[in-house]
Amino acid sequence: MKNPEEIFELLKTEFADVILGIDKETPTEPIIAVDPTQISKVGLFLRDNVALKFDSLMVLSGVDDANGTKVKDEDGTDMISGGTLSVYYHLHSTNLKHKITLKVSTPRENPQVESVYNVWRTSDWHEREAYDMFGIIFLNHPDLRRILMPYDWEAGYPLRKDYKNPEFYKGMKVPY
Amino acid sequence: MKQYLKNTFDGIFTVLVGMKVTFKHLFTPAVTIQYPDVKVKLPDRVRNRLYVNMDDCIGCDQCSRACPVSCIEIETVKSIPGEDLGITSNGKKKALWVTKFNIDIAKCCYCQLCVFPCPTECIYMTDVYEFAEYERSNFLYKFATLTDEEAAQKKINYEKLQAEKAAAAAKPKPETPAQTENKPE
Amino acid sequence: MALKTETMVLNMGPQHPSTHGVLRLELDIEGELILGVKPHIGYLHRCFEKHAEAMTYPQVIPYTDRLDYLAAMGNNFGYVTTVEKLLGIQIPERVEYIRVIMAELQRIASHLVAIATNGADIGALTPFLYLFRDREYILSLFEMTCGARMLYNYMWIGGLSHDIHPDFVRKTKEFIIHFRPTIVELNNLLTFNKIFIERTANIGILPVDTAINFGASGPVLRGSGLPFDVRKEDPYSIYNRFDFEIPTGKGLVGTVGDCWDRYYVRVLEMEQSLRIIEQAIDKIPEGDVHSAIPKRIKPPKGTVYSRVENPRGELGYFIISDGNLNPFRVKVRAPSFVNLELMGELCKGHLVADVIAILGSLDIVLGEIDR
Amino acid sequence: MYQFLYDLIGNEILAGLLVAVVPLTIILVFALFGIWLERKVSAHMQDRLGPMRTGWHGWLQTVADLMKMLQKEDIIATDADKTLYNIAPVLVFTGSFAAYAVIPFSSKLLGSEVEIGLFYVLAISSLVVAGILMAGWSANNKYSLLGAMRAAAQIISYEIPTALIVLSMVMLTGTLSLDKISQMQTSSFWNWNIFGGAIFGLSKFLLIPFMIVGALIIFTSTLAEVNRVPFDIPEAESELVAGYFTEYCGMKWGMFMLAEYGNMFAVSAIIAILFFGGYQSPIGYLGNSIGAQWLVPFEQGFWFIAKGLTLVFVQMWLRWTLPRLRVDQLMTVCWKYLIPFAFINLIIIGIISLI
Repeated sequence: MKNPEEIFELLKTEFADVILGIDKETPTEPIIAVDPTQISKVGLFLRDNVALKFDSLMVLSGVDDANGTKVKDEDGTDMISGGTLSVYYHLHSTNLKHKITLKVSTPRENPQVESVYNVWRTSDWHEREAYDMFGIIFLNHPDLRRILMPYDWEAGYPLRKDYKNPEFYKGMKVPY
Repeated sequence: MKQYLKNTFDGIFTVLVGMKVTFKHLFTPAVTIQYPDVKVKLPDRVRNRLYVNMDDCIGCDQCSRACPVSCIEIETVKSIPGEDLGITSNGKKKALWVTKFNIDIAKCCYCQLCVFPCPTECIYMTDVYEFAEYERSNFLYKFATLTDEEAAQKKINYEKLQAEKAAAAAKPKPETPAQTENKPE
Repeated sequence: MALKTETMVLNMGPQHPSTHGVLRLELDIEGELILGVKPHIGYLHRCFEKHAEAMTYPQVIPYTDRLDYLAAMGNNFGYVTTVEKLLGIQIPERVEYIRVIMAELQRIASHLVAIATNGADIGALTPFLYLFRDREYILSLFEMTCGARMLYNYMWIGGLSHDIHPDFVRKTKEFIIHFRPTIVELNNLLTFNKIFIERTANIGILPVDTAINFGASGPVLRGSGLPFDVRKEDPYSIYNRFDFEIPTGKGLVGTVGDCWDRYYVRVLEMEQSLRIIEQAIDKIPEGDVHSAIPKRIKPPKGTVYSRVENPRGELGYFIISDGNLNPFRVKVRAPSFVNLELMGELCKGHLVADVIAILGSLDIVLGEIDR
Repeated sequence: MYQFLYDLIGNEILAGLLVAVVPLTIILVFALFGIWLERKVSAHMQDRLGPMRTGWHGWLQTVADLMKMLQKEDIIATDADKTLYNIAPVLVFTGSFAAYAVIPFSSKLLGSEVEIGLFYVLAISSLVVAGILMAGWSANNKYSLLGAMRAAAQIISYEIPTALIVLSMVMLTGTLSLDKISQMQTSSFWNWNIFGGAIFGLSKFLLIPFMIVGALIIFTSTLAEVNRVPFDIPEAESELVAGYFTEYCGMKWGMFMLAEYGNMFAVSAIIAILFFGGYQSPIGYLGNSIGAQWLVPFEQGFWFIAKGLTLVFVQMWLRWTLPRLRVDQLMTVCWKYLIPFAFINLIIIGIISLI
């Protein structure tokens, strides 16, 4: 059983500058920020280290931070350019009963995060969902397709804050 | 061989046990009812079709704002001085003409969130649950008691008053439009 | 001479009697043997997460009802505890007790459906009807309390929509007395039936380390033998006050982690839920269920992840607040969504008929998979 | 029956037609009644009411359904093999209907008094397999195909234990004629084959347990032959939607249904004849005791139908109690359990009948 600060120290000594920082401001749990291209390695360490044993990924969630520059377009939607998309990893150890939250941020225009498929298999569909909803590309994911939306949905990524519903999908009217 | 005989015995025995259970139920009375002929007594808190008692409605728009699916549409016009709109049953004075009070019951999700904020308890859920219709447009329930002409008249009255006021004070007050939430569907 | 054979792709669903909703399974079969299973989901996608971003916090509650529509109380519970954690408010004792009782009743109701449909998938239609009869009783209890039978919108942030009905305590006690014999009857009729055992034992074996790696939770994980229950692990509400056990799969008739174990864990869990209700029902303190409901719900900036034990497993809500009236992001960790991922792993090497048994034992609800 | 009608009418063709009409009427009326009974039995076992609106306790419900089925549009899938698709239900129905030709409903009412009745029934009921295979193949649907393959494997396998038990009964009675087997078990239920038949002495008591085992085996295997739960895997509505008749609709589907219920009664009748005395009354005839000989065939008819329906009821009872087996387990039950037991049973009965 370790608290997030101890885990942060442990990670910092192991990976140095891959670990970007710890955010203790949030009211509930501290968040450790990690380099998006190294998350798989960090995950593997978290899972296999005997003192940590984070064997379970509770949830992987994509988030549109909406922190870029906003420009109103003609119908009033904020079009966002720049800024980041984030992925949150909530980890849990069924053995040692501690929890930790990781966060990676990736630029909105070219969102690329390394997949943790090889660490926690459960991330398979979660990553597909994050791809489907935010367009975050998970590198090394074996089967990165859309999951909830139709496979041939071309109107973008629905959970981004500047998403606009298309008028038609294959000749069917979308807004009812 | 022992396992083989045990399997045979288990198979026959558990089948017989199961048959005993179902045979017992052959003679227990049915729990289902002949629905349209016999009806279940609904509990008093039951949540079904919405109803608005327009005598009590003060047009405050709180139900419409509480609705998560935006199925309530309200438009109001301010009354002009001298018009008596009456008071609600719990003693609130009405000040707005409700020119439009539409509930699209086909959209309603029966969550009852509109019922709680109502200051006069005029919107509530009844126990009517059989209200199927052949036309979708029939689900748009119009509760406003004013006819269209009356509503138009009220609007003209109010605008006239505004114009008079504006003329008097040269500072017109903007009309409060009905507030409805815009949500992506 | 070798005969030319080819694998056949069998499209099971989206319209199929036992895919529990609009799930499509793409089966690669050779004769009756399964070579691979690919689930395709999204037919019931209703944009819950997008909707939630446009709603105020209390308005999201009716939408959470519709996630796992067989356990709407649990969804409400998870959402309101998460938002309460974000707001940092104290809940009256009475509310906590009523919430726990409702959640446990809902767990029984949901497990009844799970067991019943698992049985019906395998061909036993009669237990299905018996269990639905008892589920009706629970739904009537809910209807008496909040007026709705399925989609309750009952638990509110800081309180409840209605206080319990004056008859509620008496009727719940009646239900407990009435319900225990049903479990015995179920065991006689289905659980220990030789054919049922043959169909489910040693089928779809899920070893515990695979289960954890796949993030399985709830009866699926417990069926594999790991006593993991959020109610004990990470006690929320007032669960730490009650005395109950976590049933796990023991491989009573087959291997640990097979379909029968997952099924039997649910049967045993109903008994444990009854125990919790029995302990809680007499101790409901006096109080006002509306007193702690904030007038204006505007949480501070921050992120929160909180989880509850829903009948199907660990239901988590990840909420990011940017200090506005509506949440910035709501992500639901739906237990069925995660559990369904196991399908491809569990079905390999089994027969077509086993796919149904395995799917039934995972007990998925498409409402929360597709959200 | 034929002889009687021929003497009465004096026209071969007319007499032949009349003979055929009787079982047809019975099978149709029974199917209607059977479907209603199934619904009511299932409903009451599940604490439901079942059909209640058409007539007293819904007894006209199946008639109403039949009306609906007759009026339905006959849809044939584009890719279906139309010829086979259309022949299949007829063939299945013919197979089940033709079995009625030799079943003696009473000592006077039997279609054909052939000496090899039992053999004929076994042979003709295998015709159903061809029909099912045709239905499954021609519909060009993967579920249908799987269902048909399962059905073929199942029905052919389960012919074996059936045949073995029939063989042991033939060995004991020394005849293949269903009418003669019925006649042997006359006067009292003690003379039924399940109680060792109309013989005396030690061998009768030795036979009883083996006869009971034999009756159980033939009941189980015929259950499988008519595709009833727990052996309804060719239909298996939760796996294969409706198995080999997934694509059928309207009256063609209705013919499968009629054939199923016709078959149910046919196999029940065979078991009743082999083990439960056929049309013989267990307690003697009222007609004999009051001296009205004409009453006896009617009483026999009553007893026969009653025995058949009891067995049909047990089939339904089982259906609404048990889950269904998997396809490999079905084969296990047949080859590893029923056939060895049936074979041992055959040998022991043979030995006992020698002493």
